[in-house]
Amino acid sequence: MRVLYFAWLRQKIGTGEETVSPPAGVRTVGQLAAWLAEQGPGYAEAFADPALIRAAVNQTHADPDAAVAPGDEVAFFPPVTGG
Amino acid sequence: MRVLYFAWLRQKIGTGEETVSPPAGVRTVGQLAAWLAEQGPGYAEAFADPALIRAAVNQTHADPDAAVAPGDEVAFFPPVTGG
Amino acid sequence: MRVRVQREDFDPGAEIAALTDGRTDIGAVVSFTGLVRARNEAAGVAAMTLEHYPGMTERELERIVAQAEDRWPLQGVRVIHRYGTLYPGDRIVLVVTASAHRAAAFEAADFLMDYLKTRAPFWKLEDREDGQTWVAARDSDDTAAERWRNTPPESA
Amino acid sequence: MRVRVQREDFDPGAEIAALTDGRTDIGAVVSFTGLVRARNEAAGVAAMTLEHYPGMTERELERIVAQAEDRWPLQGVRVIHRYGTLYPGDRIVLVVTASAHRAAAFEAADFLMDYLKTRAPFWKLEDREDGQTWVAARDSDDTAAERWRNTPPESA
Repeated sequence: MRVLYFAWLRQKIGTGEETVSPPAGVRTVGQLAAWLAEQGPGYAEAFADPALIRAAVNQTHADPDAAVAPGDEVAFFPPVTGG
Repeated sequence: MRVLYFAWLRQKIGTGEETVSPPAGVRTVGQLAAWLAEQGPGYAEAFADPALIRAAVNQTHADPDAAVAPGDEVAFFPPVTGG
Repeated sequence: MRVRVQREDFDPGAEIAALTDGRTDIGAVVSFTGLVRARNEAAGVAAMTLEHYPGMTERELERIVAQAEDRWPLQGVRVIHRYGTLYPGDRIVLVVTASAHRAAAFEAADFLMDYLKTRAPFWKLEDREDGQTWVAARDSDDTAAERWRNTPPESA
Repeated sequence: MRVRVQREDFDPGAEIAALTDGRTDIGAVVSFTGLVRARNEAAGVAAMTLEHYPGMTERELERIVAQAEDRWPLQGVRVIHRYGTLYPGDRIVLVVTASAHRAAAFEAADFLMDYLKTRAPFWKLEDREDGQTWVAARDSDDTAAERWRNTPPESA
């Protein structure tokens, strides 16, 4: 599973992109975020406040209960501030 | 008193501008329109339906009961259609 | 000059640039360009002649701009309206508004167009398939202008 | 291409002209240009870096444009959003909408900006007097986008 991070999530985690293999029990965006939060202090800090985090699955906005599967591209980022 | 006509009022009356000297009893825009309507068949036709006519006194939109006086510039025209 | 009434064409991009070039306090610029359409209602339009009331036109446009400036915090405004004979595809009118924030720029441009349509002394004579026709004022224009009567401006 | 995501500057006048030149069915064109302001909240802004999500950005902008085209009868749309480092006075974003009538052009441009602000994956990092700061999303942007949720489009 390919995971992307943007803005301050990228800065806190220290990379913008990585390939991960979460355990089989990780089936939603929210479960993936919770599992990632355990992967190190930068991850813990990045995912500390779920209210500040948005996600996309395969380049489409996704809720925490959206499904994730091997082969998906999942992105985590703060609320967008373009325009 | 200078009177201006625009659009189809100008066409029906046959002139865009004239100087008139209405009797002393003509003190409002509405009274002026009624008096002008009596000045010939083109005038009668132009002023036949007061609901279709708008006016300005000294280049400011004016209601039928707005005052007019010698020396004023009074204009009659259909509802505007710019933009 | 923030208000111009002219026969000549205008350049929307140049007017937008004139309001913003060298400025660092403007966050939002909205432009509205009105053009002559080849069809109006059921009939084809070959040309259109815009008559106006020289003197009053400029004064009325200035009044409308001043009202917009009272209602919204604007950092720049341009209103240009053409008169004379125009053909399908020709530009008729331009409104440009600049503000720190986008809501003010959008609302002020919308307001200016609504008021211009119902207050500025212009009259359109269309050369159509069915003859020359003075364009009738649209009730929807009055209704659009009415929207602003009792609405306080949104916060900047 | 109706949607572009690029580092380079753009020319609002050229984009407006590209939508209207040679057309006689367009009556109204609205453009919105967003610019970098030198002050944001209390702090001075020396520069700003726009990060985005390549791939998703284009898809999301196309989705937003498709929604606008479903809601309003549009005869042309352009959305351009820059990324990379920008300075006060620089253009960031352009939306242009063309329609037969002005209400559709205004509403669609307003809608596109509201949705773009809340859906397009861009993030602003400001170089300010008080350090580098990721711009926080504004509740007012979500509120603005909410306006469109349950509002049917006005008649064309």
